[in-house]
Amino acid sequence: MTLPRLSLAAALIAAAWVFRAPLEADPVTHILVQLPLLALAGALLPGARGTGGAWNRGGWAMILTAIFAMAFWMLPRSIDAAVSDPAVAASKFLSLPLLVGLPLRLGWPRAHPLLRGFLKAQALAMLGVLAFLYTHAPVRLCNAYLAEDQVRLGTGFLATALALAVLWVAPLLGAQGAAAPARRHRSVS
Amino acid sequence: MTTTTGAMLPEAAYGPQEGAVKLTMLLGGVVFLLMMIFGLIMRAAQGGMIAVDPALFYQIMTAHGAGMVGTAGLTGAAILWYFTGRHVPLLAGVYWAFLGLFLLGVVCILAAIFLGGYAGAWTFLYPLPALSGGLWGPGASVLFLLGYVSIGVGFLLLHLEVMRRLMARYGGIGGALAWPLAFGKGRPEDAPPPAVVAAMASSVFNTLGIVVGAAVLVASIVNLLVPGFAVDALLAKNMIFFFGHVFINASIYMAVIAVYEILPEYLGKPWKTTRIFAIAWTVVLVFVLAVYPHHLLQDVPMPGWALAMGQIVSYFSGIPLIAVTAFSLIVYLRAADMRWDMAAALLVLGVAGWSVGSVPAILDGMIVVNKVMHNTQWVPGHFHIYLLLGEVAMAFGFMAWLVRRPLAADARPGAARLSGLDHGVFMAYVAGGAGFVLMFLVSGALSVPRRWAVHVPDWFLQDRLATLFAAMVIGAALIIVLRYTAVLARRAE
Amino acid sequence: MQALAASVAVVLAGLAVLWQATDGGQALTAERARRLTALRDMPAVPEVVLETMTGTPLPLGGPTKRATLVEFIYTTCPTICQAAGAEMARLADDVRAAGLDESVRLVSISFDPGRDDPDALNAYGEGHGADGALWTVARPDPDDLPALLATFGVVVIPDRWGGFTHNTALHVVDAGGRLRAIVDYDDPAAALTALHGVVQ
Amino acid sequence: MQLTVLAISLIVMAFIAAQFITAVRSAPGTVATGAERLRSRLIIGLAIVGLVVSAVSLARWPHAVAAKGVAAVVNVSGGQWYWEIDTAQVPLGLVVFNAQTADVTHGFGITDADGTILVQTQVIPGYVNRTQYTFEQPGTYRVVCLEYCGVAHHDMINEFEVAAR
Repeated sequence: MTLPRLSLAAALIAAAWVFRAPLEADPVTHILVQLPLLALAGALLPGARGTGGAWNRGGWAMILTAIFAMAFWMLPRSIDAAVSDPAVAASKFLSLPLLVGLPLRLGWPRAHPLLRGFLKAQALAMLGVLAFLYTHAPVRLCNAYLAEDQVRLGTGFLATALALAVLWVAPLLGAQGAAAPARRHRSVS
Repeated sequence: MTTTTGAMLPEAAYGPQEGAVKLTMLLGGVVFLLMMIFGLIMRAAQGGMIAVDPALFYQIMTAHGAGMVGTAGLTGAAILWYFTGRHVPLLAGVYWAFLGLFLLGVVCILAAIFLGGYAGAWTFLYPLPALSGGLWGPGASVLFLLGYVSIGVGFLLLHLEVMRRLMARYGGIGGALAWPLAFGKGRPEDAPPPAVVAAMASSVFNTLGIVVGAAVLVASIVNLLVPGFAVDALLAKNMIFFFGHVFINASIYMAVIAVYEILPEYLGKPWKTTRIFAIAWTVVLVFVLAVYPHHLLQDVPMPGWALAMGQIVSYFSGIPLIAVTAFSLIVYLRAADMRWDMAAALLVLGVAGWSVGSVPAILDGMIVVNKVMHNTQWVPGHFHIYLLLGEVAMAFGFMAWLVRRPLAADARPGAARLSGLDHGVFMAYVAGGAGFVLMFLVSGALSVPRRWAVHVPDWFLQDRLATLFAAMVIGAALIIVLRYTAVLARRAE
Repeated sequence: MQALAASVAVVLAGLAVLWQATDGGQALTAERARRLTALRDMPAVPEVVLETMTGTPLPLGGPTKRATLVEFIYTTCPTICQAAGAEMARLADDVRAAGLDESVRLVSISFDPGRDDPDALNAYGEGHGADGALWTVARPDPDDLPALLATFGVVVIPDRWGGFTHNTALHVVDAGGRLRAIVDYDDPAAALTALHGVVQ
Repeated sequence: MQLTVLAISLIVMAFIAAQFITAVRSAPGTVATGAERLRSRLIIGLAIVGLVVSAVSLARWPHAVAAKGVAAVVNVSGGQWYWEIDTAQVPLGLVVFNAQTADVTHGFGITDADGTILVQTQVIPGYVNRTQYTFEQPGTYRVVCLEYCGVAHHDMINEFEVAAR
């Protein structure tokens, strides 16, 4: 169980590393492919002993960790540095798996369903805002990327928001309603 | 098996946070009154009866709009929460968070308007909040928008909790919307009660509205802080009106839950989820999301298909309302041996006002009519019908029901009618309300623009009559709210 | 309780990191950051010798007699550098009008020294009215270029049409050879103010 | 136009209100027979009326702006809080208006001398908002603002003359 997941995580990180030149050449693939790939690799890592402890009740600490790490990588400045500064590039390959993917894995299942729903709605609205920012910015936000790539990235954020919305809402539609009445009758009267 | 309909449950199957809801309705009632007084001040100022500086007029107008829309949403949400709580257990903390965030938002909005001078109307139409002509600074606009954000977050939490519980209980969104009955082989007796269908549909579209609203609010805030981030004005307007339209509609569609849940007590028979009812609510869900371009019929750069869709959906939105909710109520009323009290009367008025108000709304939703009626007083005319005589009537009806006298066990058939003070108050509310909205409609037909601080003497007659009618409504509303407060206070002792 | 403590700790640490990463909330972009660096750290410009449009050597960095206003260009640039050239011409007039022509020099440095030989530099300079005295156009030794760009924080990336895109700006270097300010290329007033600040 | 709309509106509103009033006042126990059939007819009837009205009212696109037979093109610019019209004399006949704004959204509305609104369009920033009107009467016409635009919104008034032929 652990070994295949570990190797898959390693493979993902390796892929993100090996193909970093083409991936980072375009901000769309850099931000919407490489970064999620690294976070996904982190989510596959096994949780250390004790992560189910009292300090992680409700998953708050872990989710907040991931939120702050994501906020850091949302700064255009961080993206520029990841391209130009090897030390920042290395920290990207470390922090996205360890400070975004892994904490989300450890926090999310413990989070209250309401918090999860709220974060999902928040993520959609936030992606919408990012889409606006990157399509409407009066200046280049990243020195490493062209203005028209910036606009494409904004459109990419919007597409991601729509895709996530469908991904998250579609399973909820499921009119398993036909099966539900039995449960309903039992609990209503 | 005949009594499984939720609407017939005499008392709550779960604890619907009655205290919190009663507090909300008290708050809502008081704010409604205050905002009505703002309305009266504006009509009196337009009629030349009092002098109000235009800057103050437009601040009052902004407060009146934001306050009325917010309070309609607040009371609608309280009704939604109360009756959803009959069918599924709800987390009390969520409601308190909702209420707290709402009040925080109210404080921000009031401070932005009356301390910061913000008077960009409740619609914060881009780029007006940023270009005030020197009347208010970007800080006031940002504070106003942050107030909206706070309220939006509260609503989001509330709807998420409602949807989550309903999905778990009734089998997903589709189950709670009675899709098996609407589009499949589901049997009516297996379908969720009407309140659940309405709660699910209104929660779904209000959540979508709020997510879009959050995006345009943040974009507007960014533009205020960093003016270089210019927004496409037409896109912003689309997003704002999608959000605003969905939000105000949701308040009515949530409030009507009170009709589905309370009136059966008076009618003596349950309000059933039928196939047509289930279909109607799914249609409503789609239409509420699709119809918003009818607010942009004069925005000629819009694609023609969107405007045509706005006009057509605007008309067809009336069908679920008229042919399902209103029609069913009329059929129920004809068959029923009603014992009337304030609650029943106001709830029926709510459906009637809503239905009647859809007529001038649909007419204004036609591009040819809109061309000469848009942004005249016809517009506040039609929406005051289905808000003042619709949503607010339902909210007041719900309040009256919360503090109702126990239904007499030996009520004689057909004997219990509204009497004495009740009758007077109700009639004053209806007559005052009808006269008030009629003045708007007449002024609209006479080309009186809406949102003008200063009117010419030709328009004074309607303005002054409207002021009179507004005073009547306020008197009636005052008694309704005072009686509600008095009973609450007495019971609390 | 433990969960609350852990969450508070995460929030505090997170805020500290973000505070650090944005220079106290002042710089969200690399462009803003390099401008802050110039104002705060005053980095020393590498001591290199440029070759000007007239073929004469021009030392940059280290102590000089005059403060230097530097912009980066490439002469085959179709759009923004032409606009920047026009702005630079206007700025040269402003400098003269302000009586700073004895204490300030303007240098347009090519980051494409391979293609921009003295002939190309000369053509560009004459095209825009660079006189070679107050305002000259120059190129660095290709080996010096990376250090030069790194110090100024200039990032040059190829665009889709065989040219380059770079963060165009005006860079003020004082007579001591330190980078003191970076302002928008189309904001000569800010450049003049910055020059006034370093020549006193 | 406006008064016809008002009349239609009031008649239908009164009809719906009457349905509620009679239902409320009806003798208890009036069992509605064939209510569902009536409901189906109501839905079908409303749908047919809707389709006909939609088709008739949209067949000629209400926002169409003519390319031929235009007597004049007038450029109008709105700002906080003024209207600028590029001509004081407008000819009789079909006139196309290009409305633009210098700042926020305004509402470009034309009224006749009696103050009756003849035509209007929103003036969205960043767009040329085109509308047309056929003037059949010479005289003074007013331009008003119909979209709230700040503290002097109601003072944004200008005039133009439609000249006799």
